Amino acid sequence: MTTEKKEPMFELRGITKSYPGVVALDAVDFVVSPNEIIGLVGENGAGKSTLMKILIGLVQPDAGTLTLRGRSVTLKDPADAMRYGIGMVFQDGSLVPNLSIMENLFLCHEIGFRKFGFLSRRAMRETARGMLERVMVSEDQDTRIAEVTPAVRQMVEIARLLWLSRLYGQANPILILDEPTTVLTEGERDTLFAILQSIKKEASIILISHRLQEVVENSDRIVILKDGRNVTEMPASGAQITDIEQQMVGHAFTADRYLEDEQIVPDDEEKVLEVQGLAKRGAFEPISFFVRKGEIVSLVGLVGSGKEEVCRCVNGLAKADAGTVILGGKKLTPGSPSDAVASGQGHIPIDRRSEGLALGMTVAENVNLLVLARLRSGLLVSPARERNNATQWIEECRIKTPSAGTLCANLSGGNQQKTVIAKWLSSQVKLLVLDHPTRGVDVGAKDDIYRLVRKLARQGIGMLVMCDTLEEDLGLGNRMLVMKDGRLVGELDCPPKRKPSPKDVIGLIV
Amino acid sequence: MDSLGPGNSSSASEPGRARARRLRTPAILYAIALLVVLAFLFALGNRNFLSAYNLNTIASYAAILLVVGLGQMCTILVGGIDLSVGGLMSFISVLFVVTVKVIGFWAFPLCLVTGALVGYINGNILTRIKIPSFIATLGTGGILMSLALLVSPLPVVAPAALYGVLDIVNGSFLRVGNLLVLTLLIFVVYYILLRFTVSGKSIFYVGSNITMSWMSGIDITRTRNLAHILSSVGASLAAIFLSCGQYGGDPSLGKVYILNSIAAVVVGGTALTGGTGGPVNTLIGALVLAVMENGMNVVGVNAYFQQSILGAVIIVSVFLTFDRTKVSMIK
Amino acid sequence: ATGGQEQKGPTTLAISIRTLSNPYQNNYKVGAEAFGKSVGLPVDVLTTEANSQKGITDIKAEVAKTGGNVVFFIDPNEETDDVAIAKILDQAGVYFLTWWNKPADVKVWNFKHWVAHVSFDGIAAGYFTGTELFKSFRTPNKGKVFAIQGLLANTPAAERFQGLQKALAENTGVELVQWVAGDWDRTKAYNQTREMLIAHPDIDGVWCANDDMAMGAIQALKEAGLAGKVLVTGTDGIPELFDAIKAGTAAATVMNDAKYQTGLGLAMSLAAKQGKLDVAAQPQKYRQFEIPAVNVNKANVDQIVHDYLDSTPNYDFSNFFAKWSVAIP
Amino acid sequence: MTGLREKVEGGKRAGGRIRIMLPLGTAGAWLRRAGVSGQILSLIIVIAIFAIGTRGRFLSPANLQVILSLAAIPTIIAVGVHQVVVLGGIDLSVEGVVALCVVFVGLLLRNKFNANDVGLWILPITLGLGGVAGFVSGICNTKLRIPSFIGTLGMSWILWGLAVFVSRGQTVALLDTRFQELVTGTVFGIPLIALIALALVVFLQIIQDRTRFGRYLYAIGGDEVLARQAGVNVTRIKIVVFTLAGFFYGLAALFLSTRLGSSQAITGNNLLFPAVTAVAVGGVALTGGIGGAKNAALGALIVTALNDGLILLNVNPYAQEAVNGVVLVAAVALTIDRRKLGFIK
Ligand SMILES: Nc1ncnc2c1ncn2[C@@H]1O[C@H](COP(=O)(O)OP(=O)(O)OP(=O)(O)O)[C@@H](O)[C@H]1O
Ligand SMILES: Nc1ncnc2c1ncn2[C@@H]1O[C@H](COP(=O)(O)OP(=O)(O)OP(=O)(O)O)[C@@H](O)[C@H]1O
Ligand SMILES: [Mg+2]
Ligand SMILES: [Mg+2]
Repeated sequence: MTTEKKEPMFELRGITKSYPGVVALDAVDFVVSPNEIIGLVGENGAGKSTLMKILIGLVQPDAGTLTLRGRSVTLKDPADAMRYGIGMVFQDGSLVPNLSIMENLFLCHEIGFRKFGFLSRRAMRETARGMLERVMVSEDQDTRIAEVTPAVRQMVEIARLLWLSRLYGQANPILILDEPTTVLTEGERDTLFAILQSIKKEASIILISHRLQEVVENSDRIVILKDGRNVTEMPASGAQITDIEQQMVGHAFTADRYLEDEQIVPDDEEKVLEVQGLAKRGAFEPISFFVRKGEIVSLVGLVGSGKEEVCRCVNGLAKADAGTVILGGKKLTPGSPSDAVASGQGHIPIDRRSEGLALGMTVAENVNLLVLARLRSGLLVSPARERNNATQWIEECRIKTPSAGTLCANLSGGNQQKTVIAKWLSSQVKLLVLDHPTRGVDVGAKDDIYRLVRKLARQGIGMLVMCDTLEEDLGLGNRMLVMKDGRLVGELDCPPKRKPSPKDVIGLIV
Repeated sequence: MDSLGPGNSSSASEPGRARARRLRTPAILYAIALLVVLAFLFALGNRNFLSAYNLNTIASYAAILLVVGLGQMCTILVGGIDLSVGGLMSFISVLFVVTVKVIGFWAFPLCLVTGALVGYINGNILTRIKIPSFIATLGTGGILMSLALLVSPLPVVAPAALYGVLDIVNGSFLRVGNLLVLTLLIFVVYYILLRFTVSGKSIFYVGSNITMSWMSGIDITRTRNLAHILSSVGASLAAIFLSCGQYGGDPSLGKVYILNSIAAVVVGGTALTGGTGGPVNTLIGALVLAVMENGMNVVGVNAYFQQSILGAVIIVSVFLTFDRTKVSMIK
Repeated sequence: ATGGQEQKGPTTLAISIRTLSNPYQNNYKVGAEAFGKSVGLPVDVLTTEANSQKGITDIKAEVAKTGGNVVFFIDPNEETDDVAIAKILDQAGVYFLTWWNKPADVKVWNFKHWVAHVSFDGIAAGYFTGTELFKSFRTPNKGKVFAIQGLLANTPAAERFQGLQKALAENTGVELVQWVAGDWDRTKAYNQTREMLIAHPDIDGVWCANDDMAMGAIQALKEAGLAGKVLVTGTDGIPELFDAIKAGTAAATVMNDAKYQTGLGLAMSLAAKQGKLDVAAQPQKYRQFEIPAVNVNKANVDQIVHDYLDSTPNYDFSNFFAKWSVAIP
Repeated sequence: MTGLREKVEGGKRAGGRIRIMLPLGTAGAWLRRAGVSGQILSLIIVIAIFAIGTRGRFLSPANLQVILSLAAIPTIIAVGVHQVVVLGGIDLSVEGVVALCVVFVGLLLRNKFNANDVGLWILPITLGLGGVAGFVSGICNTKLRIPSFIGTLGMSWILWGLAVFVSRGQTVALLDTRFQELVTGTVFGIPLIALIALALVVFLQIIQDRTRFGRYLYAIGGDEVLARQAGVNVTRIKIVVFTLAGFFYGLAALFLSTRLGSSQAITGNNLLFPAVTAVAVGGVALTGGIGGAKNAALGALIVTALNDGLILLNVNPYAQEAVNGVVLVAAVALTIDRRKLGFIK
């Protein structure tokens, strides 16, 4: 790698930004050179997203200077940044739900399609089709974004970025991808990195991810942020993941990442969840399985394998056509999440912002949601108990927040995820369905989550998990259920230290 | 590229910290400041503004706005709106006076139960038939208006023999009007309900994120029905108070309260998008409106300009009271 | 509360009316100001804007403002407001007179400071305009009529409609084919007349509860080419309707002289306050009474315009009961 | 795919998705895609009920003419309001803006009150007045960050007060009849004013469908924060929308006063609720992002047809509010596309 010798493209010096109660960035320096991929890593709340938002003009820094291509600039807004050739894929998605894929692709940059002031739909369609093919999206371009999967959204965002970088013809555009891989499958991930490597020839790319493996493999240079300050940077070649982790979090991690030592052997007799002959037309065929007390069962399969729909039926979010879900000996009312929750089932959803949190409410309010009845003294909910419960769980889950009274909307993505987890953990559940529990969570937090999961298992809580990676599925689970095309095709035992290898499983999945 | 020295970085964050503190000043304080300033200006204009007699006048006017506002607030907090308060107040007003002639004191519980039932129906049109609350309550409001005219096409006057019953509201105890005591009681009940009970707190969760609430097992149907019941009960109470105060029922009494109740809620800083705000906000909203209404007359503002000034003041008031940190977009 | 205080300075003349946005009500203000000027006292105007509670509160604010040194002319938003207002003003020791709206079984003489309640006869107005309208039919007193009421639940609206019904009862040849509520709104009356003309193209006359709505109806008839053939009536006496009578598109109206109303009301209240009128000593027939309104039709419209619009009448308020016509029981 | 769609629809299986299968083949498909099939259906139902109830009189050319002519002004107002609703806000300033514009129309056109006569200049003057009012509302909403509900309500009160003050509560009779002819005239039996309204609707609909402005409008309605991230100049679009709304109210004011041949502040009364109702009945989601000019126009048409039908049927005026209420709820039950709304609020 010869990146060090190049003239810097974009230089940020002494960037400082504070929010009520937090200093998100404290005199951070950041340099982007041409034709490189920078891996930007750091704990949740380290300030990565904030720094990037400053880079594209969405957030104005309190102090600091920006020098782009040798000239000092101020970026008014994202549109402004776009004209300078800086674009970003946001961590939480930035496509407008009620517009179609095509409309989102070109939103705010339709100039090229104007004919007598009107937009030429035909020209837009053709361009859109080309762009979507490039990122291997087969969806109709007129589908509304609200109706497509997160993976498709992610790819559409990337397509949009690619197209924009071409549109403005700026030499060496800067493309920012904030945790682009969290919702992608392995295959999609490979496609993405192949695309990134190919456009690196004409662009600079900033890649933020909590999957250090892919950062190390795909970037040229790694920059580490901690607590809103520069910690260090290093060339990616030869970088050690453990070393990076050490720098990010401040301590080293054990080799036993998934705490397999603590994996318990569940009692055969006590089944928390029993699913019998559950079926839903068009989604999955009759399926039966069970989860025992303290057992962690991971459910794997490709997109469309039906595993998600099975979980939705178990949670009561969808109604199955046939079959029963029995939780702790009680038959659940189909299609009633409140019955599921009341019977002791918890659910950590994949989309925390829209399904997991009340963003406009405080961390404490979110954490306490499920246990209000327990926090009563007499008939009324006691504020003191509320405060205690919230503080206890904020500490327990190591949520990084200025106070229990901070609005959830102001937490970093990872800390929002921890808040959702805290919410469910604080309620006394018998069964917890974890849909990608570590999505967007940093290594330290992941560790915390694994620790919590093990602790819950010891307390006898059964868990049904769908993880970000197959390794995680294998590492956490006592048992693995494999689904394919709506059917249960395999069941593997995963005893500690003698886990099956990912290769064994992939054969079943695809 | 190591981080800069510690001295440098801490000095860089100083202004940030100051800003952080400033932003945390609760909007409520601005609102109270606004009230104080208004009161000061009016008192400057006419000493009598602060007389016990006049403060009592302001309080009685604010009381009605507060009671109907507290109800309206519940539907707004849960993410909806209640436009049926107008029709309901008209209906309850005549129903109350007509029934008080027959069953005396029992008209109070009868009307409250009727009101609650209307709220329950409103709620169910929203939650079961799935008609947006705006339309559902616009519709039921019309129906209630017709019902009011059916009960009595013209204002009905309570016979003097019944003043005793009506003075449960109009009378006073130790020189404090019963209306104020009752209103205070209602305020406390709504406050406790919304802040310290599970059902009440659910209103905020549902208003803030209904999908999440549904998935977290909150009974969103029940919560939204409850919000509508609370709204209708508030409106019914206000209608009863008004009818007592006027010793008669009036089938056109409610119309002005559709907008006024929403205004009281929103002027206090509760967001129409739901989830943020609360009883204290509504109290402030009602007080701002009442102080303006009264103050402009006490200092003798020309009748031609009163409406305009009120319009300007509610804008200023919301400019100060609205907590923009809690809503990502101003709609 | 404030009544007992020693009162210095000039007494304020206050009027509480519905709104300033309509010509009839606005004339209350004009009349009050003219009277105020004649006695050299300040005038305050309060408007209810269709909100009883606002009306009552504003009256209390005025009492507070003046420290009780005030007299009132009040056109209550609804008749149900009267008792509350009476109790408030009686307690504050403030003399007042009400117009238009009063519940039948509430008696003025039960309140020390309620100088009087005066009204026009709404039934008579509706009766007069109705009979005038019937006379204008192609075949007089034989045909179909359409009625646009005011705001439902409003007492004057109901009274005028009662008057129309009295006229209908006497003229069996006339059929009321349909009535609607026009809410005192000109645009609404216009829309309703156009729609009604589809249902009853053979209509002979349109009776309206006030002049504003009558003007809307005339406009709709004009568009249908029926103006002058199908006549309209109203009540209030706004200049436009006088023009319409002259032009032959309207048959009649009843003029309520708002300026006289406020003048008389304030004069009586002021006299009571200054001790020139001993309220308690007045016979009951002088505490609740009607005065005649001015009936206007083609025959006298020019004279009325000359008397009331082209020149301001010289009102004489020395004899309060000069126009007294009948006691209200 | 299915999974996510389910999530979007979460928790509202009961109320049913009434898929309307119009026997029109491609036209039916187009209607469905355009998001007006439900409105057309309820319009057809309203028409059918009244046609039967009045034994065909409701469908007579004369009555259709009346309906079209009476629907025109509510349409113009509703179209003005609806764009603000699409943005996710609400515009309550209608009555105040119309009142002030009407008063100025009365005082500036040839009238019985003073010697002014601005003639055709009245058009730019009223539009300008309405536009300025809308612009100020827009500034309130975007720059002062005041929720549109209060900003426009305050604006309405301010302007209403001004209108009453300027007019001193008087009615001014207009002598200039040029505009009146424009408003009352017909072309091939179709009221001219209806054609003007139609032209405005079509024009705006094309703008919404086919220009960048339209795209941004819906992007903001869908999610303002995301739209801003994508680079939409949210402030500018919002101000433009409020200003446009003001233009529409100004135009409506001109038509209202010239049609009645008179001008008074209270002409502005009772315009707000019918307009908002029309917008909602037309299928414009009050949560923003859904529905266009055609929806607002259809809503206004439905509401007008309803009022007309109730009069033709001679429904007891005391019951009219109730009938209105029932029909309103029923119409919306048919028209709104619950699939697109997520949880009904
Ligand atoms: N709008 C805001 N208001 C208040 N605080 C904020 C806001 N945005 C970010 N913060 C705070 O700034 C800090 C940095 O947040 P940022 O989102 O940049 O973290 P991150 O490194 O991207 O974390 P993650 O990996 O979890 O996405 C956090 O403490 C966060 O709580
Ligand atoms: N091609 C593959 N190679 C290796 N592992 C795979 C492959 N496809 C899927 N997996 C594993 O199977 C599990 C399911 O992954 P996937 O990303 O499809 O989850 P998902 O929940 O269906 O995705 P999403 O909801 O984000 O669309 C994961 O543990 C993943 O690592
Ligand atoms: Mg981030
Ligand atoms: Mg996945």
